[in-house]
Amino acid sequence: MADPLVGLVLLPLGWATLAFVLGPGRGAWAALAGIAAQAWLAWLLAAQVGAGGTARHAVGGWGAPLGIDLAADGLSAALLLLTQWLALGVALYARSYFAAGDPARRYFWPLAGFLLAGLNALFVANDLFNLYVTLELVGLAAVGLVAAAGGERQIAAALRYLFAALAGSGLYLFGVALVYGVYGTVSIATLAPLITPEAPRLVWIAGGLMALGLVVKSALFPFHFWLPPAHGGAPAPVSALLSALVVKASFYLLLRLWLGPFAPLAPAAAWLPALLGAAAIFWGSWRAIRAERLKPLIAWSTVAQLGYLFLIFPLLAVPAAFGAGVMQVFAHALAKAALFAAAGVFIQATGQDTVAGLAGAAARLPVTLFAIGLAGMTLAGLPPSAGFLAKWQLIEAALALGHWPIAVVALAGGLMAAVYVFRVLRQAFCLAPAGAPVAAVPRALEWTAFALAAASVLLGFFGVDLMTLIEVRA
Amino acid sequence: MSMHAWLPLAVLASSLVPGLVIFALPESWIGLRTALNLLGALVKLVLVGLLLAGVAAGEQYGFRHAVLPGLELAFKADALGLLFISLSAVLWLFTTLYAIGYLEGAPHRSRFFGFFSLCVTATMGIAMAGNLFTFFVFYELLTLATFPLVVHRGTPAAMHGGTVYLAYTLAGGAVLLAGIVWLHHLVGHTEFAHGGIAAALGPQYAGQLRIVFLLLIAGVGVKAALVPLHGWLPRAMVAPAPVSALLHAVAVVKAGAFGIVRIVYEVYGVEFAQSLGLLFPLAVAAAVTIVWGSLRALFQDDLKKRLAFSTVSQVAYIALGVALFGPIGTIGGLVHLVHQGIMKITLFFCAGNYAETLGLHKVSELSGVGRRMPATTLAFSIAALGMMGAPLTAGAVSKAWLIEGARAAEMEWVIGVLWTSSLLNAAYFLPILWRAWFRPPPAAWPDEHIPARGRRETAWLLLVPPLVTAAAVVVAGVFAAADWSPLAWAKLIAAREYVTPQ
Amino acid sequence: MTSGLLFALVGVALFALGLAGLVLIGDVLRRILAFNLMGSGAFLVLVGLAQRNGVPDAVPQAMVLTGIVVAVAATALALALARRLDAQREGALPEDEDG
Amino acid sequence: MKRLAVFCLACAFVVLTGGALIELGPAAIDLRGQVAAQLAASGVSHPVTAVLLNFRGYDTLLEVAVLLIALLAILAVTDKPPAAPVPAHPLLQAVARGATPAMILVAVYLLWAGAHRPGGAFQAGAVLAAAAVLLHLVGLLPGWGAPGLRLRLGLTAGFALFLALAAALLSQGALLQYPPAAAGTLILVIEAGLTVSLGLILAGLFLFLSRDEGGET
Repeated sequence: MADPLVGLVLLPLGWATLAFVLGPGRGAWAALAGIAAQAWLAWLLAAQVGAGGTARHAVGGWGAPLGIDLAADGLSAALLLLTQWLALGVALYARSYFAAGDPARRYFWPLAGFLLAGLNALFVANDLFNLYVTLELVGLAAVGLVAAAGGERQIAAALRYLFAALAGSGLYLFGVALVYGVYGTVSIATLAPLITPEAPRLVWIAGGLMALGLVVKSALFPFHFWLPPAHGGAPAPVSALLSALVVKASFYLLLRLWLGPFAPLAPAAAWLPALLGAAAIFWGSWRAIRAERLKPLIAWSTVAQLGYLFLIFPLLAVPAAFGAGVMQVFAHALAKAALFAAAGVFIQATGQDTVAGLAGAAARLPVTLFAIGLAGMTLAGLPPSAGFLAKWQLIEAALALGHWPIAVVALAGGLMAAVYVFRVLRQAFCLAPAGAPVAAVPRALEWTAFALAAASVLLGFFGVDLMTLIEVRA
Repeated sequence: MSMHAWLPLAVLASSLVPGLVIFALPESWIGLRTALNLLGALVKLVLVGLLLAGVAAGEQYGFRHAVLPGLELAFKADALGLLFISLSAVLWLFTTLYAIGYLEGAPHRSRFFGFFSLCVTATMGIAMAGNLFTFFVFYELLTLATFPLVVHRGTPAAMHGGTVYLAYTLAGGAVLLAGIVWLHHLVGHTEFAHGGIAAALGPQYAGQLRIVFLLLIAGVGVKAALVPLHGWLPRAMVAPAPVSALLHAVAVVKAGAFGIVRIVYEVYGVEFAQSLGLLFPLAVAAAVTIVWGSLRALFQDDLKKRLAFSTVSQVAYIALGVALFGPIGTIGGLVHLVHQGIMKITLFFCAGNYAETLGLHKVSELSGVGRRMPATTLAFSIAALGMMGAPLTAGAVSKAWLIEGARAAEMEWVIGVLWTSSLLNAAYFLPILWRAWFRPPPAAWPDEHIPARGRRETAWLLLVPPLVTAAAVVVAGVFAAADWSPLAWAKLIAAREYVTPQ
Repeated sequence: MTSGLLFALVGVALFALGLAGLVLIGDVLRRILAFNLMGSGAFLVLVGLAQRNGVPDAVPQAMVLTGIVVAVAATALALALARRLDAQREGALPEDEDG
Repeated sequence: MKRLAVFCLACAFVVLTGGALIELGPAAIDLRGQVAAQLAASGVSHPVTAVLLNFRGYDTLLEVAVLLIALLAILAVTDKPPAAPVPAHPLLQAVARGATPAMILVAVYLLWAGAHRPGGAFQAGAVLAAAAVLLHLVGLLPGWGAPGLRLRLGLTAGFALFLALAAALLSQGALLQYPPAAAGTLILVIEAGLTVSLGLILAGLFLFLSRDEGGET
């Protein structure tokens, strides 16, 4: 595959199709081989972008605005890297996770493949309408993966998720329609110089609608209602993919548009997402602290952690804020995938997922427990994790602009995260009820969870590399 | 990488690597685990010895790694850091020996020793931190590594103590972080440097710098157990005795006190701190802590709780020494960092011996224990006398320098505080000694695990560590004037690093 | 006013109607219809606004074709989920053929 | 209360957006000229088809993937065997039988017409699917169970062909960069493949769903 940019989209489309043709439940090897190749391509692309600046590809050779351009700057390359490597971990996990007769396994591989294709296509897209198609690709695949578990709870959650996703993409599409009407193009690169603070009122409306749609898809408070049942109810590998990557995709797009073509309009609304983000941190953390079952706890934690991403919007005048956002995306993605993977281990071992029920199993699954501990460090923003670097940059940016309430929110949110994380961890030290049955769990499950969690902490030592990469801007 | 870079890293690795390996070991591999523990402790001692020799000769050791643009993990082994490192490395060895004996046959020992090693690693990181950022990283790691040790027993009381511990330390960490980022924002970096870094800012920043100082001291004050931030320390007493030793002498409260030293001397600079009027409030806080801790200790019947409140009081001596403007007070505070460590660890070892051997937990149960366990009680007595500041002990040396320092700084009221504290110390220690030596023993001990065999009053691994540290209390007191004494090293630090010729 | 602009205005109204329906209505089938109304509104705006000067523009027309297919896919999935949910909720009860 | 609020918001939105629409000036960029200019090089003479399969063919590729995802998701949530067909009135069956060849013919015409007038693969596929649905409704075509290998191949063939060609065209320098001379043929090949697969997929969206009907009771 000559051009990694294109390869990252075509490969998952290819192996997803192959996995479907091979038949229900088959195709794990095709998927693993494909994702491994994608991981390599993402690495190549990151190196290429780091050395030579933004990578571009004009599909069909036409070039924007007639054709569709693909482009990957540092941010895209970083997220592609994260997506492929995280997917590799989750795929290894999933291969061992699903039992032979599990209905959720039948179409897991093709759906996961299309999901990855959608994510990759989204990260390289540079065209508002093409982005709409990729949003739908991601959204429908995610809904399919949730629904595939097949229980009544999951189907209901999937339906709720679907409506939220459709409302979100509908709002986005309407905004795109208005933008095309005003400017006659949907190419981001072409639009960027055209949109000015004096833009017609319609452009403001369009920007607002698109932002609203993306916010709904990112589950920002108060649009988070769909997330906990969907992420908390899906099988563990699916929850991991959704919480780690899917919600980040719409955030990425929002950030890209905010910093890109809509930058001249953006400052007007910068405090709104931040306020909602703060509310998300408090409400999500509170619900996580109160949750009785493990997976809903983790899902509510996602609601809270997404809040941090939106705190950066009033601070984007300082480079550290952009860095904080990207670092938080990485930290949360890795940590959350690890947590859902670890939760899956406990569910398989004990057949239930109450927090209190961990007491018996935790001492017998030390690797998984460590995974939760390390991932928890990241979520609570404790050093030396990547989550800590994100928090550091966020607070620094807040102080640099004198917006200290944001710093207070970040610190308080970290403490609340520590409360729900240690609520889980302390179970491991409680005296175990004698003779609670603990089923054997494939070691691959435990170790992939651990590897993801360890990555979320170790990334804290490589912040410079990530920051250097994302400095490459279009 | 030159030796000057890898030596600090090797000091970290000498406990980190054994710790990580120990986690992976099956519970039953006692031999290998013990060997790893001791090997790590001994290697660390050798490495620390190399560092000591090098630093005494004026060598510079350091290592830096950027984690974000403009933000570096920085390690340096300077004289001040080495004071703390040496204390921790030596006491780690004895605590490990003691813990091996103490936990014989107990469950979850791999987990225990794994976190134990991580805890020491974090302490080494705190001691060698070259800037506040690095200090904070290891300060929080220390919290995380000690939590599993505090709740090790898994009883509801242990869980409660651990939860309170976490609540205090994590909240303190958040406050500390706020202060550090603020400082980083103002100054652009957080390096520890002779004479401080904050003085470079103009006078218009004085107000902000005062708030930052408050945040920083409140943050480290939680671990240093400054009143009113001390609430976790007595509750953490539910932990096993080696952990208490670690909390009180080797790592946690010391980390807090050490943080105060670094912040006052190397972040603000003592002269600048004085000019901002920050030292007097610190001295008051320390004085209040000293008196309050001693008063509370008087009324505790639980032996470990009494010792815990004693720690609250004694660690504040270090902060007090720092707050006394002038080299003599500095020396008194710094040397107490070491002296308090060896005295308090002895006391906790002995308290653990009483509990493990005879099931004695309360002061009121100790009648006649001196006859059943004379060696342990002797060690306890020496350390207790040291705490009171009795002549020929380490405690006397610290107190003498602190009193001199107060006089030099013209803060006579501090002398009153110190004398009050000594009297209170006597009031809560002497009854214990009297009871142990002169009251008749009960007909049967509450819960005798380890029967006396000949002259061996308890297991060897429990007995040797307190005897050695008790001996050290005397040696440090008698030979305070020697070249190799903690006092000499404290003078070296004061002479080399802080005090501008006056 | 050109017909294109009229289309766009109607599209705005349809979109608002659909969105309000999606927010307010609880019944699944009607929500699916509301979503389709929203989509139709967006398509009308896309095509209508682009040809407000009276000359048709092929690019938005092609986009709308793509959008319609996506909407078909989403609608089918929503219907499938709704049916499945109904079947599960009603358990053994026989289902009305007309759904 | 909520109803009133939403109603007011919706009205305000319509007024605001409508007002902004009316006062809008001409667009900054007009792609009509570019489309017309490049039409000759696109391989087809109908501008919509040129946009759909050439200029913005990448969108179309992804859009077929969206359809496949919906199909996969439907397959993943339905696990009952297909319901037995319920035969309709013989007259209806006869009409449906008669209509089917005509519909296939219409589909082929639409496919061919797409190159120069309204039509194309999607329209053709939709007609094919309609024929299948019609046959199913009159009881001549049973609902589909879990798809066998042949059906799976049929469902994906069009997409796979499109994907393979898109990738192969990378040799021309870019994804989906048709050599102008062969563009017309290649587009027709892609559209033919898509017609079959889209017909099957769209029919599948209906026929796989039919499994959930309460027919077996």
